[in-house]
Amino acid sequence: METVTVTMKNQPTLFLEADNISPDVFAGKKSSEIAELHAFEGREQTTLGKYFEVSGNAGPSAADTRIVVKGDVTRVKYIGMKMSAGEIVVENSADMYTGAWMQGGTILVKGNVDAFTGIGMKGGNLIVEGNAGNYLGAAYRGDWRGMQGGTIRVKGNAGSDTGYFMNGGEIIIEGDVDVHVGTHAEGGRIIIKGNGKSKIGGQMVKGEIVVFGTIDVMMPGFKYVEDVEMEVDGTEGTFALYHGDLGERHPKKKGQIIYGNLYQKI
Amino acid sequence: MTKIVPDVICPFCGTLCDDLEVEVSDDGKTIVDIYNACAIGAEKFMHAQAKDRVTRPRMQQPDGTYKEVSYDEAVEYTAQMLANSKKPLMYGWSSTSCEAQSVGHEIAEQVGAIVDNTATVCHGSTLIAVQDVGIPSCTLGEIKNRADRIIFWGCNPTHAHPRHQSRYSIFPRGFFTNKGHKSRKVIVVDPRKTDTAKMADIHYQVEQGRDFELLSAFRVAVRNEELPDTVAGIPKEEIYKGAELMKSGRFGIIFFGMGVTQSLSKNHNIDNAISLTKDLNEYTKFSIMAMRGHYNVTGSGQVLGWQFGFPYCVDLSRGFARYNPGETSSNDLLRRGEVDSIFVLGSDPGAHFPISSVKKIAELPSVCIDPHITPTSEISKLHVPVAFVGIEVGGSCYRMDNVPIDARKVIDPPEGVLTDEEFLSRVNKRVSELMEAK
Amino acid sequence: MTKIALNLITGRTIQQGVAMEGGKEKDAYTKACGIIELDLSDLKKLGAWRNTNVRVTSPYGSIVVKAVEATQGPHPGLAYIPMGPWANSVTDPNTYSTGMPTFKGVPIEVEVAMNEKVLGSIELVQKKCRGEV
Amino acid sequence: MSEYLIKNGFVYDPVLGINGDKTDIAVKDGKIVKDSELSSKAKTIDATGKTVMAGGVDVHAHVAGPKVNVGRNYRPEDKLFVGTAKSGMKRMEGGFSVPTVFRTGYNYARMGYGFVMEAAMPPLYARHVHEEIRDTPIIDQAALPVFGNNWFVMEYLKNGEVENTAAYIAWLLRMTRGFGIKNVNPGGTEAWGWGLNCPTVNDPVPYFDITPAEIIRGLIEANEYLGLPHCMHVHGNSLGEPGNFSITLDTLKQAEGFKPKGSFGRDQVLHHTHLQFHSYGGESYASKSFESKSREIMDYINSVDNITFDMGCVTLDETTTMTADGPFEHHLTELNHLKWANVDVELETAAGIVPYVYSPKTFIAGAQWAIGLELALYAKDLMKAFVSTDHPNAGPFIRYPRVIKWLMSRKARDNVLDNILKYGEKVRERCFIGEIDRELSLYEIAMMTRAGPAKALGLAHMFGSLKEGMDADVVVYPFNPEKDDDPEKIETAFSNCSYLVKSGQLIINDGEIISTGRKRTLWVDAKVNENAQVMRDVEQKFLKYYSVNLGNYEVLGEHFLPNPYIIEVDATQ
Repeated sequence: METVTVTMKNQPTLFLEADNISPDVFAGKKSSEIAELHAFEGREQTTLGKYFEVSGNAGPSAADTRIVVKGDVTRVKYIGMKMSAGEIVVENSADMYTGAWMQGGTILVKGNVDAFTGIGMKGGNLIVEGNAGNYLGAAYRGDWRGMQGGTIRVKGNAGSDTGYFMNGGEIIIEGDVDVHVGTHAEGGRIIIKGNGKSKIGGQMVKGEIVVFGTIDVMMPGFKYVEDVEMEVDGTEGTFALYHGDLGERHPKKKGQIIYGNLYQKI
Repeated sequence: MTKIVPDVICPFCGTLCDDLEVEVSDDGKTIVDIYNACAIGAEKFMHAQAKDRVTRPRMQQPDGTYKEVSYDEAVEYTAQMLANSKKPLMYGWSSTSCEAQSVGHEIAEQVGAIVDNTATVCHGSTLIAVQDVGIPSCTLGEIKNRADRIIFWGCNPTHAHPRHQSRYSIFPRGFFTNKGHKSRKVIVVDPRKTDTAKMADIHYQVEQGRDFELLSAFRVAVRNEELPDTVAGIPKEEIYKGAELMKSGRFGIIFFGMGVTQSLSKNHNIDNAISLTKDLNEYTKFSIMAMRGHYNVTGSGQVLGWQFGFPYCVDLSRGFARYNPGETSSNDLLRRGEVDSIFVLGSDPGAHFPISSVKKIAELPSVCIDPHITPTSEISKLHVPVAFVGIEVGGSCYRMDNVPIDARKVIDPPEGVLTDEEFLSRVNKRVSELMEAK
Repeated sequence: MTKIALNLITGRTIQQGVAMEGGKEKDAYTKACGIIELDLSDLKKLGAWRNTNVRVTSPYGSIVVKAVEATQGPHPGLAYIPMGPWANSVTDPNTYSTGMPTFKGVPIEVEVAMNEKVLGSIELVQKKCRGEV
Repeated sequence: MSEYLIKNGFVYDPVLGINGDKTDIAVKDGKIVKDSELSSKAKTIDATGKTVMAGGVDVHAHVAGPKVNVGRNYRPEDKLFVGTAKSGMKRMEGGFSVPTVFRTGYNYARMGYGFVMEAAMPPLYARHVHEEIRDTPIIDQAALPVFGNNWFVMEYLKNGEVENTAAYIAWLLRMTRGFGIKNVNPGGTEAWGWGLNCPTVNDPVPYFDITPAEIIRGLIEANEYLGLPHCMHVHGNSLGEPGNFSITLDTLKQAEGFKPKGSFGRDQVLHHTHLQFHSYGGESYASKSFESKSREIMDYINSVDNITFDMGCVTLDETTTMTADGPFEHHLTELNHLKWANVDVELETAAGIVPYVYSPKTFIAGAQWAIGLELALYAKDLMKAFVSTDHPNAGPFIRYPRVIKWLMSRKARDNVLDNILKYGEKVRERCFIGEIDRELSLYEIAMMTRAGPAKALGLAHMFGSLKEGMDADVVVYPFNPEKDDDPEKIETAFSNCSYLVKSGQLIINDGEIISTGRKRTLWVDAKVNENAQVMRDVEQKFLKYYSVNLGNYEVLGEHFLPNPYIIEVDATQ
């Protein structure tokens, strides 16, 4: 696997749109060609090279291309957008849309990410060692097809609207979350190892939400069913299972109504 | 001798009353009286007459005072500011005509601006919800003619849309509702016992910020599922009772406002209210409608829609239209420092944005187009007074139910004062020259 | 000095609408919007007479307005400031990435500020922007 | 004004009976003229090895107005990654299934179209429709106001008052700057005001106590009383329902005994739109029950001379459905659970909008695709059968060239059945598509996309042919009928014309849009005798039941119709 290192040298005065920082785009290019790739600051179309020091050449394909992003990229959006394979390591914090519409490969962010990280995600692995913003692994506005597959793991906390319109895949938050988790979910699994707030699982049709910590207000549409023993992300425990959202439509399977499952650790 | 101008449109709120009669002096220069308008509408017409009205552009001086400048200088400053910005924000658009909005959009396209309207602090969350779950709705006349269940959720028309209840919702006698008020049941959901709530058959004094839970509870009740004993401070018996009242009607309508769009859960509140409306259509006929604020905020969303495909928060910076409230919304842009200049037309963010955003506006190159003196005009680098749309110039406007009505010109603007459209057209021309040169 | 904690909501009133259209630079606008509507029980808790100036403080700012008795109550624990620059000196700018600030449901503390002045809208916003208040 | 000589192309013009002969077309002052009338200033457009036709005419598409704009505004995901930048005088373009007005105009021009009929205008929203039409570049447009659920119409027709109905229609056409009579789910949409429907032509409308059949016949009668350019344009009851073909036959039979009146040269008194959605057999959408009834429907249409139709061909795309058939859209959202928008319009109509995915992985989408094509392929006279996708309902209009490919090539159809559809074999079983060898010619395509619709709309004196004196709408497609045999070439050629002359102006030059032309809005001003009763009824209804003042109803002013083209009709005799 070949490694390309892009290091921030000139900060944008506004924000930088760098959707070209992706193994799929870098693949088969030399560092000089990569520096010539487009980047956008407001209406100005410039090049990655204007902002980043680029060293190393990409591999022949996305799969054998590794990108290391160095320096302060808190004002850089769309890192790893639509990537299908390969690897990106962001040494510090990144801005919005990191790994948006990601299809495969791995992104590791050692700092924090802002809103809309991993929206419309179809596959791959997205790891955030710090905190994540709002709409993590959510759907783009208006789309009923939210996160379809892949895994997102956040070691810190996440904001509101995690897993909005989630259809598949898995989101693990090791810290706490803000309001609205798995709203409109129709599949997939969300694990909150810390505390939840309120509005958890509202309008949920199908799928799973597991909360290890507290829920300050339970949605009225969730009904306690039973206690279950299970192993969640390496932790064994007893969980109270709730079915919901009773106010929402639910599909039937072999005469059985399928509900959303909300588990809370006892 | 004075003359009466009939069928005048009121350029205040989204109710867009079109039955005003304005008495003007026979020289057609002054408004003598207004009939049929609410207190706010009447005041708007009268203020257009104010003797102390600003009639020439004013430029902010280093010491913070303002100095009168010519419209030519104003056009030049505005065009230069927009052409020299990487990412200007063009905000407002809700108190002007669709024709003026169109010219503004041409400018925005040339300079790669973000076009956002006052929905961003009003019914933006509604627009997001509609994009997620749609909206079963109707025109206001349908309510007058058919509705026997009226729900006001987080809105207070008695204060914000004063003629709404008499013209469309509670009182009018329609084709199938010839008993007027008697043929209707009214429910109000509000954390305060508002003057609207005082007219209701049932008032749910919901715990503030728990509308999402209460809406979910109604959906549970409509499906005859189990509820906890109380939700959002309301006993479950009351909730089941309300659900039955909704289902038992022939035609129901939910009107909602800032109480739900601006409280915790925002778009989710509306989303759930729309979902409740959809559920109720399994049992009877039900509609839902946003109580839109500015008289033409709806029009701005329509024109943006047919020209770019999004109703607000439209980002043109990359050369094609993009949209995502949370990123391309005025307050997030200002908070994050994503824009390098701001152009405001027909709105007052200085008064109606959180102060942290207002401070950002004051730091940026800024232009404020407004007939009034406002907090925005007094922190902007340039204030350009213009004619009042709907009083001194006509143009297309859209009511809260998206019905287009053509606003009328009643009197002439003060000598030499330009209309929005005239000023914008001159800026557009100048911007084209500047962009060509680049 | 008693301080009471309340939940603040902001919004329209007909007086706010009329005064706004009459001119935001005028005193009538300050009279209509430079106020906080408090439930009678909360006025008692605060130990304030009707129509005394109070200082309202939230995590996002602070403002002096005149305390009046709520006309659309009772709503103990809830405070109301008509939409405008006074309210927006303390409202919560958090949009939860929806674009919409949280204008309703802001935790505030209210204390009597007998000798402090309620500023007019223009002066208020200009001074806030210059960091003078 | 400029002059052009379009030289040496293969010309297809059913009106002139030119079938691929190499002919030169001369254009001067916006009209088609004799070559001899051209001056030396005339520019030559070399069409050698290319196909030349009159500008296309679209009889039915939802391209402007309130429900179209709901479709745009509530589907940001329909615009994701498909925007294109502004360039020169070209504005930004956006949207796939519901494009912005700019993309709408440009894409029709790229396909060589010169006229498009907006298929459903809610009268109360007429201004909105006209504002969008105004902003749609290049193409001429008109709009059909909806009448089939209008309170005035139902009350007059219940009492058999055809003359009053006609007078009201004439008045409303003037108020809304409308073109003709659209009739959507007659009676059913008013019933939807109470959450109900009229599934068959014999179900009385709640309260109004009149049947859809009576509304259809009454509107045909009123239309011919006025002698309007176009005929009564109907979307029948029970659209999209399995087994609805018999209801469709009942609808079509309402035209029996009626003959066209007036001076616009059309032969039909009833146009049935998006017929595909109305030609279903069986009791459910399951492949064991659902079946094509295209043959029964076409046997009837082929046997009469006063009916035309458009296909409503399914294109197997993700799209946005929108119709004044309110109850249908509610039914659809119950099936696919996707976001539902609805607008009921006081005294007049309603509309619903729901996204829909015609997935090639489902049997039903494949069957719908087949039925649309079968209707055209079974048509004896292609001057009665028109290409449409009921844009955007069965698919976006940018797929017309693909539909044309399917009509012209059995190979292309078999490719869909064998390689694109998951249940191609089932579709062959339940439909007729697999048995049909017919491949339409360019001459027949010219009938279905130009000559036919122009005649049916009463616009044969302006559009649809290259006859001398016609409006100079001429398109040159990069398709060589002698050499090109790959069906894919048909689709690419008809998607991107080489040249388009619109009303005598060069709009597309060598595949590039170079001008936005001077688009016109057509409307019909029908003069009728004074009718005091109708005017009194109008005043009463506005006073009591409308939410706007009568004085604010009429679409007035240049800002709505900057360039109107008025077709006058005298019905005073």
